[in-house]
Amino acid sequence: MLTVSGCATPEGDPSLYRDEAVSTLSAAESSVVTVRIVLTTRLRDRTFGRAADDAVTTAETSLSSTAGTFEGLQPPRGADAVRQQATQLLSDAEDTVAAARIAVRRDDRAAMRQALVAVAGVAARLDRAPEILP
Amino acid sequence: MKKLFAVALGILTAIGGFVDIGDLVTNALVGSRFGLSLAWVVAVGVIGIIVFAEMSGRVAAVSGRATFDLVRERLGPRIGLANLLASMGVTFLTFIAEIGGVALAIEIATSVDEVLWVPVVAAALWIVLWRVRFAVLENAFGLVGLALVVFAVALWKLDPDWMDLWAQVTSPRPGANETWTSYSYYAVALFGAAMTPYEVFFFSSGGVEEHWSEKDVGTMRLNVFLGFPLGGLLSLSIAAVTAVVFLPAGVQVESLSQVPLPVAIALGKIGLAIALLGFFAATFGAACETGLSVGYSMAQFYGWSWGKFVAPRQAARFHAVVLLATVVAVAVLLTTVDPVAVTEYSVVFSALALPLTYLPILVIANDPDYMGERVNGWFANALGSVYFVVIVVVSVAAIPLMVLTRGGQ
Amino acid sequence: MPTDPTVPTAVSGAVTRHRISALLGSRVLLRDGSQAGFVTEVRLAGGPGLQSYVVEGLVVGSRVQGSMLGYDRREVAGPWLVRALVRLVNRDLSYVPWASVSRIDWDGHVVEVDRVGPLTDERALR
Amino acid sequence: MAERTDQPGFRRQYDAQLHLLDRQILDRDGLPVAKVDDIELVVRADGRLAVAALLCGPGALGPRTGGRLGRWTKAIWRRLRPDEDPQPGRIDAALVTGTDSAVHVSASAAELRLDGLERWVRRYVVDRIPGADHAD
Repeated sequence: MLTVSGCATPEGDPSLYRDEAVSTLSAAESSVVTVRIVLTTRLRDRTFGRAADDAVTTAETSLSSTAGTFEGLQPPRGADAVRQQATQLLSDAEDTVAAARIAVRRDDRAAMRQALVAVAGVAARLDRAPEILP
Repeated sequence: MKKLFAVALGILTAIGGFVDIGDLVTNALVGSRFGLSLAWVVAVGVIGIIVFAEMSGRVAAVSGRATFDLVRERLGPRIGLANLLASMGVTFLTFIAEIGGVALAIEIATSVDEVLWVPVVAAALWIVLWRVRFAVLENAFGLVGLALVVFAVALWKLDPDWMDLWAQVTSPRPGANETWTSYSYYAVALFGAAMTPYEVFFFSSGGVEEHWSEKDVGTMRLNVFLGFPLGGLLSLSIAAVTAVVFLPAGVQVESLSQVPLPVAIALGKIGLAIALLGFFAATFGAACETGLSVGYSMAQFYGWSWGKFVAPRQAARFHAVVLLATVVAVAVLLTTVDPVAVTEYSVVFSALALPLTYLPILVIANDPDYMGERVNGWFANALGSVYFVVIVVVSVAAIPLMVLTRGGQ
Repeated sequence: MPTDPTVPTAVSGAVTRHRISALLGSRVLLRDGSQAGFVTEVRLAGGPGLQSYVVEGLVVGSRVQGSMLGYDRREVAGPWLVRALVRLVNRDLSYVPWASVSRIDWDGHVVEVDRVGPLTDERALR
Repeated sequence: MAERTDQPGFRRQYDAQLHLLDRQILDRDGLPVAKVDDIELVVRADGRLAVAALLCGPGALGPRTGGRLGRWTKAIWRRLRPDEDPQPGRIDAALVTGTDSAVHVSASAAELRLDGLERWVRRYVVDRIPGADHAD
């Protein structure tokens, strides 16, 4: 009876939970793409190291708060697959963005190039998330 | 050169309205989510502020009375006090945000956390408000704020598909994954930014500071017809570059650090440096504008002497209010509140402050007691009346839209 | 000559002082006890010299107090919309010349009058 | 705009709320002094109510603001005042020389003893900061 009478919240309704996952991943994509643009711009030496560092750090903070909010949601029964894939994608995104921030702050061009490849990869996966999520 | 300085007041006023810290992010955000489909709102807002700034400037020139002086005279002490509290809400919250905004601009250049810069910025700001002459203040920050023209240069350098941009301008509706409620929320936010009450407080009080008299009505109009359209163009160019760079990439602007990125892409380090200089000058200028407006509103409501054209000793209460506002602003910012978020709350206050500020201006600009023969012509009255209806509609819609979209999500 | 219409309240130095704000917003009662409205404006006349001005009459409206934004009586050129709005709000204004004021209760904020006349537009200013 | 005559621009008729109340008062040097927070009427020998003075300051404005806020301002003001039954600031009607967009009076703020708070803030806050006498 509880589930039937439960009000329509992401934690109660699987399809709403999936919508929440999609919008979280879209916000995560926005942060990751920002990092991609900053890395590209920095590698082409068209921005200062400090400005790049500040932009990547801000994006990293925003991404972790977005991810944290979603991970804190209680998944309704039957939505575990969605949660598993979404949180996996989010933690990959956080790892690559963290790597990018480390590279930018060290101004290590090789590491930045590597990070750019990883960031672009995650960005692409995030972009396809709405289709590939179960 | 003299002519250029003569319009510094108009430019600084417009900068404080169109591209202060809240608007820098909002314009960029609007560009990254709605492209240029909200450009018409900026145009409507520019015409609106021109109509009412011209009226309040003319009243100040002909009768020597600044805007907040009139608010209480026409609306009486009770409604006048309500407007004082509401407009102080907008002006003071924006003042806090501007100090934070200057610190944010420095953070981008130095990547040292913004909170550490706040006390330094506030001290520098207060010294400027206390000692620096009004003319120097408006020229320095008004003209240097024009560095933001670099966004227009960046747009041209990015060589966008101009036809596509024009198509966005001429299709005033939300894009694919945007709703009409968030579209309307940002329409209200952009219109509110264009017509923020402290612009007319500052512009009219600035006119009294510059000892305008009836013969200066021409200079006043030059300020209005040059300054505000320029402010509108700056905010549109910020939206345009983010529309070109961020919209296709699916990036939604959330922080000031993302705003100058398109300029870096287009113009490299030089462009970025100029943009950051523009951020610094615009937010510092807006901080001066809102800081002084806090003092102007209080002093003009209670009838105290005010203004920088007299020695601080002769406007003791005015300067004490500005000093107190600066101290409280630092205290609030040290709680590490996000300066940009602070401006979002001021939307709530502007819902009440907008009509209560612009109605007295419209009425007094027609009163021979104040204006002699310089009363409004039919054109100013027609436009003023139409815009007053728009202002009432916007002020009624502001709070519900803010609640519905939870601050524009 | 109307009977002494005032009830002395703040007596200092054998001169009775009142505040105009006590008059503004007072209830206006007719001789038969019915309420004619509220004092929304106090018209002064006299000159030269502000000290020579006396209360010439009271403008009475239905609402307690609302500044007329200056559009009440004088034909002020202005936006038709605002004028119409203010006129609508204050459509039932009337006027009580001083001679018709029979008694003012300053503390109770009540003014008793013999009759209430139409509000004529003020003569053009000087 | 202000007629610098000794009569108030000799306008035959005033509407108190419209033309006088809440208007800015300028002293003889054109400096803002206060607002017309209320007007004092006096009962003349012939029973007419004559304008005696302009009243300024929280003591006068408080009641007109009405409601809680009005009572608070008046209560705070009363507590700050040293004298036992504080009266609001008073400008004799004879000192008014002209009215236009403001009310002009022929005395200075100091002479009118209306600058109590201004003087207090000047002594304890503003004068302690260097540059307090440097005008624009």
